[in-house]
Amino acid sequence: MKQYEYLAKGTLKAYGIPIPPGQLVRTPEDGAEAVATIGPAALKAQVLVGGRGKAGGIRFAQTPEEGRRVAQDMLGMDLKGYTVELLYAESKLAIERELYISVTTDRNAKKPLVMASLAGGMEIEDVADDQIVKAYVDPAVGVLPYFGREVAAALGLEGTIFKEFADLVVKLYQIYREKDAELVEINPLAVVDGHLVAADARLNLDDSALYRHKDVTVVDEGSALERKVHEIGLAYVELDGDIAVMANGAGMAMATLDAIQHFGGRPANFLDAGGGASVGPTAEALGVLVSMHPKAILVNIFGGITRCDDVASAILQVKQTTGIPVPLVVRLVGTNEKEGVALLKAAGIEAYSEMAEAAEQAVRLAKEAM
Amino acid sequence: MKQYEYLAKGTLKAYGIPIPPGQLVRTPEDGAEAVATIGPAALKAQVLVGGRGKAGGIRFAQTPEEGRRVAQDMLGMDLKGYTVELLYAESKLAIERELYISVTTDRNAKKPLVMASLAGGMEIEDVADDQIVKAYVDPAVGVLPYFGREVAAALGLEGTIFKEFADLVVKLYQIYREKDAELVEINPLAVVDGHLVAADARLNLDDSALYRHKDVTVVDEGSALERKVHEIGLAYVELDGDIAVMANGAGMAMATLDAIQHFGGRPANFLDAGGGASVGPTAEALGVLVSMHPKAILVNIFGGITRCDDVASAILQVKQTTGIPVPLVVRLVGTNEKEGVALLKAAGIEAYSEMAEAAEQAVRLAKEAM
Amino acid sequence: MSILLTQDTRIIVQGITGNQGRFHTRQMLAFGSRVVGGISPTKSGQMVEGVPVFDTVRQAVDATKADASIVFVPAPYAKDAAFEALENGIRLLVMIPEHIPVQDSIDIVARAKALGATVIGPNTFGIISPGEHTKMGIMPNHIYQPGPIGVVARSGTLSYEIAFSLTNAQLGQSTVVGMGGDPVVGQTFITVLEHFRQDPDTKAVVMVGEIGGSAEEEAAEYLETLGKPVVAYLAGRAAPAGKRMGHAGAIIERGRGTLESKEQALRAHGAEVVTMPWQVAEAVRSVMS
Amino acid sequence: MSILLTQDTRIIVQGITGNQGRFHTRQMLAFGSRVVGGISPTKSGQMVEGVPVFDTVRQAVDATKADASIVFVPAPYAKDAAFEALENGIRLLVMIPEHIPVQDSIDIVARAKALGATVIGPNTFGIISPGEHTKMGIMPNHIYQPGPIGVVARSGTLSYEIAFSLTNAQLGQSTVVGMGGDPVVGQTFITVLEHFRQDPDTKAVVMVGEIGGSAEEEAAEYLETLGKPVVAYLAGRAAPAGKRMGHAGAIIERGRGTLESKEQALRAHGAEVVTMPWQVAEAVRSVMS
Repeated sequence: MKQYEYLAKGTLKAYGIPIPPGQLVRTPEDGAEAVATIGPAALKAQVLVGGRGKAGGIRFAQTPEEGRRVAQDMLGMDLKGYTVELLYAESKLAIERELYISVTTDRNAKKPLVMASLAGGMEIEDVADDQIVKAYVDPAVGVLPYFGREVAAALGLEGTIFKEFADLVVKLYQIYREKDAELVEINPLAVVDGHLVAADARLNLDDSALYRHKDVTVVDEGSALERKVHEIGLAYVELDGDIAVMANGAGMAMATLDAIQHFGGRPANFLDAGGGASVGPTAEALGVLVSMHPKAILVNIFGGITRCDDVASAILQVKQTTGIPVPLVVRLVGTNEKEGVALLKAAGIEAYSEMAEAAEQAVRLAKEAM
Repeated sequence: MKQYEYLAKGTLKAYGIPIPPGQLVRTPEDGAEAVATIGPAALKAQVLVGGRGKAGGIRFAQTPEEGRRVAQDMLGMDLKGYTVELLYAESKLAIERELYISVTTDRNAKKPLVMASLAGGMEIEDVADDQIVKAYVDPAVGVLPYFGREVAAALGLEGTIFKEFADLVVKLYQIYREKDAELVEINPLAVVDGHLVAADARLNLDDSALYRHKDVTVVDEGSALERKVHEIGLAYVELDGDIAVMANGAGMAMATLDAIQHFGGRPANFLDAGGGASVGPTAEALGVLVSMHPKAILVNIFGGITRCDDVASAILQVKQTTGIPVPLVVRLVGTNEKEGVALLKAAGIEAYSEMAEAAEQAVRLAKEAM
Repeated sequence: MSILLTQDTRIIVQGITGNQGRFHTRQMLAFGSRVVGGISPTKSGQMVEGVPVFDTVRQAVDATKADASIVFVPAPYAKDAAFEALENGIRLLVMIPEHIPVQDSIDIVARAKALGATVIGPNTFGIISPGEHTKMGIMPNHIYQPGPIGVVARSGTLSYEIAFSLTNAQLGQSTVVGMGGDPVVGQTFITVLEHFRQDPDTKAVVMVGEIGGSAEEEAAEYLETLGKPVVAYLAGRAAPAGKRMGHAGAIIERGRGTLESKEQALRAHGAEVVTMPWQVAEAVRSVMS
Repeated sequence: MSILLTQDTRIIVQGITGNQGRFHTRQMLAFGSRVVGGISPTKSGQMVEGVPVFDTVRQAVDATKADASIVFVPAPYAKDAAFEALENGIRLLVMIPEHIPVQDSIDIVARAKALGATVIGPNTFGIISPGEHTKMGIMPNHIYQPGPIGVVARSGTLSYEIAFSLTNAQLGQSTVVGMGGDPVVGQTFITVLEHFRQDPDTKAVVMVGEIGGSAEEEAAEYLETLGKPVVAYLAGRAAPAGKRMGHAGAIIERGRGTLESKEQALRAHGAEVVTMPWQVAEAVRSVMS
């Protein structure tokens, strides 16, 4: 779960990492007041889209009056599909140098990874490998101060900046570890007046660990529909096609999208109905798919823990209540396959046993519906 | 550093371990109010001496009036040489069973050690070995909940008590680790109404770690003189003899006491002037020895880091300011020995080079002074 | 005839008295797994499906000489369960739960490595060796059959799909291993492939991968060491960047973890890469002939 | 000619630019120790007593191939310094500081054990091998001379007293080891005695112990394995119970850690126990003849 910039900065501050003076702006008056308080400021849209600056999501104000005007302009604006509801006004910095620092999890090493670079200010993917210092953390040891000094030394830092940087590595790892972060990144890590300041920050938290961080502000960056399905407890991603998809298992769901694309169709969504979802949530999820008004719906089930008769019951439940006014293609194999297929057949729905055939048929029906 | 019972209990409570209702009593009125609030209570003297109960340091009160009277009696009383200034009134418990649990450091294993027993209520040293469950903690892993369950299972606990006990082991280790404890002990760990309650508790903290626990109440259980020397930063223990002793290094100081005893004398104190103490503190410490009015003073220095001329200067400084009105025996060898011996000689003090001779002479002079 | 898991493996079930634990204990016993004990604190003395229940792993290991454990406890308790197993001598640990915090998985995997233990998962369907008539996992029993094909997958249901298609094509399996769908899991393709290399009865391997991470690229170079034919199928070519496709690990982040580079790397080192799951069985048949 | 520390040992000094670090670097160099580098963050490029200073242990080890380190940083930074040394390949670590929190020492000692490193201290005067002309520690240089006697002590100045008395009696030392005065230290009498057992040039051993703990009792049984004559002197017979005699480890607690049981155990296993420090040299001469 990504955190808004102002939340990320608040966390840094709580761990003693210097951030520029800043305050939240919810109204044009807030904008004026912010500039009056902190002086010439950048007003930054608090949305979780990349390339925020280029899209007009960061603007500057020299005076309170300008702050009011800019806030007025920005609040409510559309930024890559997201409505801007909140701005963060932050003091403009006289930046001498820009560094980069992050802590993340390296999947292959299965360890925390500290990355640092003297080439701050651009995406780390765009920095040449030999300009990046990488240091793996032994989770049994953690990050003691020496580790920070080693990174600082590897970057060739000296004096005050060496010490501040070494200290910052320790704190950043504490955030990563104690807040269950997937990524905590300061970029650019600015040098202002000879001291380090976190000019911009990213903080992505581990969804699975939210239960032990009751104080965290939950940010669901999804669309309204995505949030609705997430509340049922299922994984759901909106796509831009017209064939709605439900499958059980994340891999199966991905493969189903691939199959639709393979036959020339365009999937409307990713929906993992879970490894063993029961009738209720399955029906609810299917109801959401119907509400999307797709050109066709493809249900692809390989029954392992999931029972085919449960899935059939869920389909029939939706059919009998809200109705399914679009072409429905069902592929149903595995546990209790016979019972499930029989249930559907009794309701006039033919089930496929081959995934390829079902996907091809769904694509065909969606094209016919155009 | 030992903590008073009420401080230990406060720490347990902060970690979610159940303690009986209790409150501090500083005046007779407090005593009445305590019994009015928590009902029939034990009033316990907050002093750090063993065998407090047998010495009259724990008394009971059924009514507020009795609470007032008992508090009146106890406040100001002398308990094994300590004046009682504070009582802790605690609700009387209807105890069904008494268990034992502690976490401490095992020096030989160099690891934390959890000890538990069904035979609570007596000193663990008096419990037979086969009645004690010992579980060593791997510091790289710490105490996870399973560890508590293993101890509970080894004790043969069941049901609610099993779960509460297992949970308590985890919390007790957290206290041990996070508070830098040398010992955290609950004895007896009472079963009341089918639940665990910490009826009595000990918490000894690591002096060396106090710098990272600014919130801890510092309890110096030493005498006034001991506290004075501790403030100079030196290790000092009052003994009941009449030959004051200063030596450099803890082992040397102990050996010096042994030597005095060997020759039939009785040391008045243990004083480690440190491995490399400078003139100032050494003179201060010597001043304290003089103020004790001993029958003789023995200074035993093996100069390694300590310079013999520094020690001689300190002696001369005290001699010239407060004066040294008791027989003084100095043994001085090692670094800058010649310079030191010469300095003393010029002031009329003969230095010994053999520890045995010096100790014997100090004992002889002390006996003559009687 | 198999890797990691054989008929001699003595299995305990952590969380045996929960719904999942009970159900899958029955399924494992039905498949032939040697389930010798279960763990459920304060429930020692009970029996579940004829299997004795213990309060602690220590007691179970003492009583049954178990050397493997499958964990069904809820995610917040999974790290505790894993450490309990590891610290008490368990050397094959299957972690079924999903939604285990990544920091916990990092700790589990690091500790297992220090102790020389093998972790399968977390967020896995487990491991099954059809010819040994044993499994530790939640996969359906009926879709497998003994044979020469090793399967290693990141995803559950998709691997069932593929295993079943192999079975239907008379291509039985030596062992099927689910690595798990989380960002940090105990195994890599390489560690599992190395086991398959050492198993003389495994004649070919199917890799079932997906978007996210770079596990497939890392494994590609190893294929030459493996020295056995490999068919790879990776899911997620229709997935957009920046969106997590169900698995915590299945996300194309900042341009990394796309299928293109994975498939390219695997092909470059000799794997037969197919693009749809129903093409796997035929590809296996062709690489084996 | 020595244990643990030889002329080949390549030593770095952590905290070399502090007063203590500077002073003892000079003393060590004067004794012949091969001090190849020093650590002081942000001071790399400086020289102290002709020894190059580095920002980190890693840089020092890379540049000098050091394999041993002596730590002089203040106690609150000692754990950090120790881990920096251990994680960068240092395998002989001498921890001079006193007042290191016990929990930190537990962590240091556990980590060293996991990595196979030797920790001397904390709160030690160090280790000296007179015949090898090298020392890592703060002991005065002039009181030692090469010879066949191994000395292992818990206490500093007292060990100087005894070493000097040995030297004056023409009984030179192979190696003198200070275990340290804290409750938790890297060595036990047994681990040090085992090194002396393996050193053919050590003909007899002097143990200098004290009240507190049970290290001496634990070691007593080992004396039979040692197979070399042992003289033991323990300090603290005049110490009262419950009072800490300077060293954090020197306290008779709840009846444990008294001299009686220590001396009895040592005698029972063949040690010559003397009760005053000035009796040690004569006892050594008698057990060696």
